[in-house]
Amino acid sequence: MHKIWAIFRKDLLIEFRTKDSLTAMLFFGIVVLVVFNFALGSLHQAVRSAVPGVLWVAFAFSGTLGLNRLFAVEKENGCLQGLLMIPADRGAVYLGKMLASCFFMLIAEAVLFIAALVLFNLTVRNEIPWLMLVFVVGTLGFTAVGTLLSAIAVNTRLREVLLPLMLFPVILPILINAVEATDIILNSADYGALKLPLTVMSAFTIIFATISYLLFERVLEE
Amino acid sequence: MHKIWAIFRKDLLIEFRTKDSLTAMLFFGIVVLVVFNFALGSLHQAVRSAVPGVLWVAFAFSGTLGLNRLFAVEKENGCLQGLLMIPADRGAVYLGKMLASCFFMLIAEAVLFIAALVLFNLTVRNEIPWLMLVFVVGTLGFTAVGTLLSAIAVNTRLREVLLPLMLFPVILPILINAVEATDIILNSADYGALKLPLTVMSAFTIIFATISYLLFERVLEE
Amino acid sequence: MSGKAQYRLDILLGILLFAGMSFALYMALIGAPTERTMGDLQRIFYFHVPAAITGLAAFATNFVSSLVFLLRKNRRWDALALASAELGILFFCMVLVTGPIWAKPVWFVWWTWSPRLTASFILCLLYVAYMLIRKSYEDPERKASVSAVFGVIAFVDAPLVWFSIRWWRDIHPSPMLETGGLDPSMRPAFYACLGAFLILFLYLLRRRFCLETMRNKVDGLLLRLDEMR
Amino acid sequence: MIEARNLGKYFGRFAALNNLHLTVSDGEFIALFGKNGAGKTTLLRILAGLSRPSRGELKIKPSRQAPPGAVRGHIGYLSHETSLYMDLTAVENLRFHARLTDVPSDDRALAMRMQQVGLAGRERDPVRNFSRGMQQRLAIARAFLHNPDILLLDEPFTGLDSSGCDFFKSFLAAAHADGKTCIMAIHDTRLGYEIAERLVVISRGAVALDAAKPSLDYAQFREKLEPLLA
Amino acid sequence: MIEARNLGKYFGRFAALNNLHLTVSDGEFIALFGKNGAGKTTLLRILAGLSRPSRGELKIKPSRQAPPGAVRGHIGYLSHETSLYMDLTAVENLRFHARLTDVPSDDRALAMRMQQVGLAGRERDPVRNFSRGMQQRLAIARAFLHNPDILLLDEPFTGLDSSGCDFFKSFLAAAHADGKTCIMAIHDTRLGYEIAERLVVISRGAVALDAAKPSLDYAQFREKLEPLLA
Ligand code: HEM
Ligand SMILES: Nc1ncnc2c1ncn2[C@@H]1O[C@H](COP(=O)(O)OP(=O)(O)OP(=O)(O)O)[C@@H](O)[C@H]1O
Ligand SMILES: Nc1ncnc2c1ncn2[C@@H]1O[C@H](COP(=O)(O)OP(=O)(O)OP(=O)(O)O)[C@@H](O)[C@H]1O
Ligand SMILES: [Mg+2]
Ligand SMILES: [Mg+2]
Repeated sequence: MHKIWAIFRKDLLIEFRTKDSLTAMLFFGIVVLVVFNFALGSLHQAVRSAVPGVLWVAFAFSGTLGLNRLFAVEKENGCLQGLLMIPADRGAVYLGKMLASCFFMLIAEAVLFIAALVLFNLTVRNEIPWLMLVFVVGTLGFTAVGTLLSAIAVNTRLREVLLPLMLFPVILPILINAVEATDIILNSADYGALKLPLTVMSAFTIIFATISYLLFERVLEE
Repeated sequence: MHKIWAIFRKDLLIEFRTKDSLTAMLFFGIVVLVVFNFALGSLHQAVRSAVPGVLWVAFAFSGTLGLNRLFAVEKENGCLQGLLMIPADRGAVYLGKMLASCFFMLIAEAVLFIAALVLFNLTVRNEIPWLMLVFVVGTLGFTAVGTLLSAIAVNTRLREVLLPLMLFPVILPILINAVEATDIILNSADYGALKLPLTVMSAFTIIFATISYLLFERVLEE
Repeated sequence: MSGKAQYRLDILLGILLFAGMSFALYMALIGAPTERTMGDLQRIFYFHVPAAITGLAAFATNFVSSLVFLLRKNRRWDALALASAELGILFFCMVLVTGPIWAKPVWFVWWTWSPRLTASFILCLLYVAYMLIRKSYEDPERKASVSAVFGVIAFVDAPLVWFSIRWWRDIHPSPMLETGGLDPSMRPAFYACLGAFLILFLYLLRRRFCLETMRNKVDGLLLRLDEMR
Repeated sequence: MIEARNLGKYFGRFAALNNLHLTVSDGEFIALFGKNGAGKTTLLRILAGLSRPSRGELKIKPSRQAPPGAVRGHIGYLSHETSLYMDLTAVENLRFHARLTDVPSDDRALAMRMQQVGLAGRERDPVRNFSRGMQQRLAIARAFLHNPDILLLDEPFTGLDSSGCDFFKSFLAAAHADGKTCIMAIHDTRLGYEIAERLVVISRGAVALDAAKPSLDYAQFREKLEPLLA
Repeated sequence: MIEARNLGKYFGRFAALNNLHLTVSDGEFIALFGKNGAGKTTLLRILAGLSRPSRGELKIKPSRQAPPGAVRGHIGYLSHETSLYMDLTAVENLRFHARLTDVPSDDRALAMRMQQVGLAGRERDPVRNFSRGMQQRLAIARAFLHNPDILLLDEPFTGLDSSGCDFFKSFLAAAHADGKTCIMAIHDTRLGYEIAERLVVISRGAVALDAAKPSLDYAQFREKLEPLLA
């Protein structure tokens, strides 16, 4: 348990030193938002209905970048090989890395969401706890499978390409439901309808997390 | 002269082996297009006028990625330091790298353009030579300054973030005029009006290329 | 199975395939009645839907063999996983080609991002990614286990393709087989085509599987040769 | 005890290891020789559990009783790469590794380690600014922080200055005296002969010579080694 | 001729070089000693023109007459890093470098080079698959492909097996006999003393000892060196 925590803290510390991943994540996320703002600027009535999709595209983008970064750090001096030699279940490495990427992604999401509020002229208040719930569940699902796939991608030559290529199709069910849920919250406020997408998201998250946790070891051994 | 060519060929060969940059460029470019297609899907009349902007955003995105890649390759084993020791004007390194990035970017642009035709349901015929002209001039300008800025970015810790952060503001005049020119070609077909944006683009390109060529040496020394 | 029995089985399957295909073609193009509103266009149905079902069956095969490989570590299961993934992509490409051909006259567009279509496209992409993973690992052992892991994960997404249609309104029609909407007069042709596609799948699967195991064998033999030197 | 039987490791059709047999009892000190590309690193990686042999069998039993799966905690591997995070400081790198291997990670214990490898005073410098030898020193501190029973060393003297070499020699001697098992790939014949007590030469991925030091004096060993390295 | 006067190199407030004076005539063979972090690599990088000194003056005149700016073509620098493209094959790496330095890049010439460094037969393997020593061999071939007048070497024996060391020693001897200037950072005192003809010790970024070999026998040298490395 404290090993998971140690890995998480180490990633935090590196990020604190370099500010690398988070800046990259925010930058690309904001570019996506701004570009949409440009494209949709003239069509005011359409904006609110497009926001959930745009938001999650920005999240997914920045999340992919973050995952890539988090494993690139491990690759530089063969650090991953150091991690693989620790006397503990390798699942701890998975959970530590997942926790770290989840944390970064949630921070990025918070900032991007605020940016979206400003850019698209939205106001939210009561929706916030619901949104948080959706963001957290979606992010857990995203990083659950994303961490496993990064570990696959990091060992290949095509590293930075392979990750999104694998991740986006896999993550689509979660992404679609997250968009749906966000749309319900922002545009219909019929919270009863949230049940279906949230259930689906949670189900996928749990399935993905379990499979990934179990299979992580297989992916890293050479 | 043949040294520029040698550097260009080397980058091509590496790309041919790994297919790294081009896949990444195409992937991210196509994601941008598809996302726009989603967002704009329901608003048919608006699409054609948005296409030039969308197109150049996709180009700029994938171009930035390509530039980053092309210099990351040089960083891996201290290869850049090997390049810096060649008995020739370091401007040759600049021109070789610029040529390579220009080449990759043009290929990516061709593919992305075709994808955009399909996705946005466009047809072009007579416009093609004009579009090619605009693409080539815009890309030259983009890579002229992009290569210099990548060389600056690659030596910093914030490498992958710094490049777009520096590049996008600098390149904006060229980008805006390129969008303008593309818009004229696709939507008004008043080729006379092309003169202004094309002149501006060419002027910027020439200025950027000259300055970058001259400053490149300074940027690389530690 | 001995080599000879294998060979016989291949011949048998080949004959079955030829007969089945001929019959299915006849049924689909001539035997089945012409649909009222869409006319002959509707005959695409007899290729479109069986291809989709066979493709899903191929991906399911991939899932099962990946799982078994992860448990048993036997390279034969990896070969089976590879063969079925390739065939799944092949059959889904058929869906993705026949679908738009049908869609253009019926919906007046080649493509829309409706859930069913998006899901089919994504499913295809998933297995393209699977092939990419296979390509980017050189070490055969690692390739096998990593791609098996991905095969398992990819198939978790597959149900989405089937169920997506119920969760969202979709331009793509409901699976009338389940709702019982298929006219009884069309059923024989449909089942004939489905059968033919499944035989085709089995036949190709066997051939591809044999090819892959033979490749593995040849690699092993070459290694032994190197060792002896 | 380490028992490798019939190990093979293939990269595509290239056999990096080929029918390699090696049995190591607890407390032995082995020097691995072999020319460039002989397969030393490949062997060490397999012993470290970082790479799976394509063929053959490998059994590792640590001397102390260990729960199954925790064998890894008894192995320390110093590889060609340093496994250091460039953006963390020296002491942060050590602290991280200490936490992962359940050894004391307080500042005093770590400062002592830094002192031991001659990096006292540079605790708060990021590893990126270290010279090559300083990185190697830190890598040594990291790799053996958790006091493993089995030490796998891949050219550990690389980049060390002479005081660094002296320190590391005495470190190895102490480990050996302490009953630890050491397997060390090394190119410097004299140094390897001096430190180790059993000499193993790898050639084309197999053991070509395996002798106890007492049975061979240095001149004899060189003579036997020569053809295997040519 | 190389003339460095009062060189200083600061990283932030840390002085890696500090008031360093060094004059090297054409054809000299210098071994640079110094403990880890003394500043050897920093000095070599400055001599190679890859790093600009924060203070002081540096003049390099190649022996052959050269157009200004082409001085670089007369310098060969073998650094800690290999400067090899991992995704290209061995021979492609060499060919690229040959093209850039205007030396024959035909297959025969390059195959000869590969043969020379003992990599014959591995021409078409990507460098990524090379073992550490094989990469070092290739790095040597690359660094001196263009037959430079001034050879700057940073721990060139790293990772080489004994036949590799022998080859490289004879390579250096031939270069020296050919009138080339060599400056080599090295930790192995005996080896450095054996090869070089002038011994320079760097300590805390400055020259602490600078002696011609004939003026000191090995024992004397060790004695003087000891306190400087402690
Ligand atoms: C898993 C993937 C797919 C399955 C299982 C599937 C299944 C079916 C079924 C059962 C029908 C018959 C429905 C009816 O006639 O009422 C049908 C019709 C059709 N499908 Fe698909 N399909 C798939 C993918 C696609 C794709 C990718 C396209 C591409 C555009 C497509 C285009 C069509 C069209 C145009 C029709 C006829 C619609 C109509 O009758 O109005 N399908 N499909
Ligand atoms: N990932 C790989 N892919 C292909 N070949 C490899 C790979 N790793 C190692 N090899 C090959 O295996 C052989 C053995 O490599 P290894 O690194 O074990 O050598 P080594 O004995 O450590 O050599 P050195 O003394 O140079 O470090 C080499 O010929 C190398 O080219
Ligand atoms: N980029 C840098 N930033 C900060 N400090 C640096 C940097 N590069 C080197 N140093 C410091 O300068 C000093 C000299 O480093 P240098 O690499 O020249 O040592 P060296 O003599 O080559 O040592 P070694 O024998 O270990 O290779 C070291 O203390 C190092 O920490
Ligand atoms: Mg090795
Ligand atoms: Mg150094």
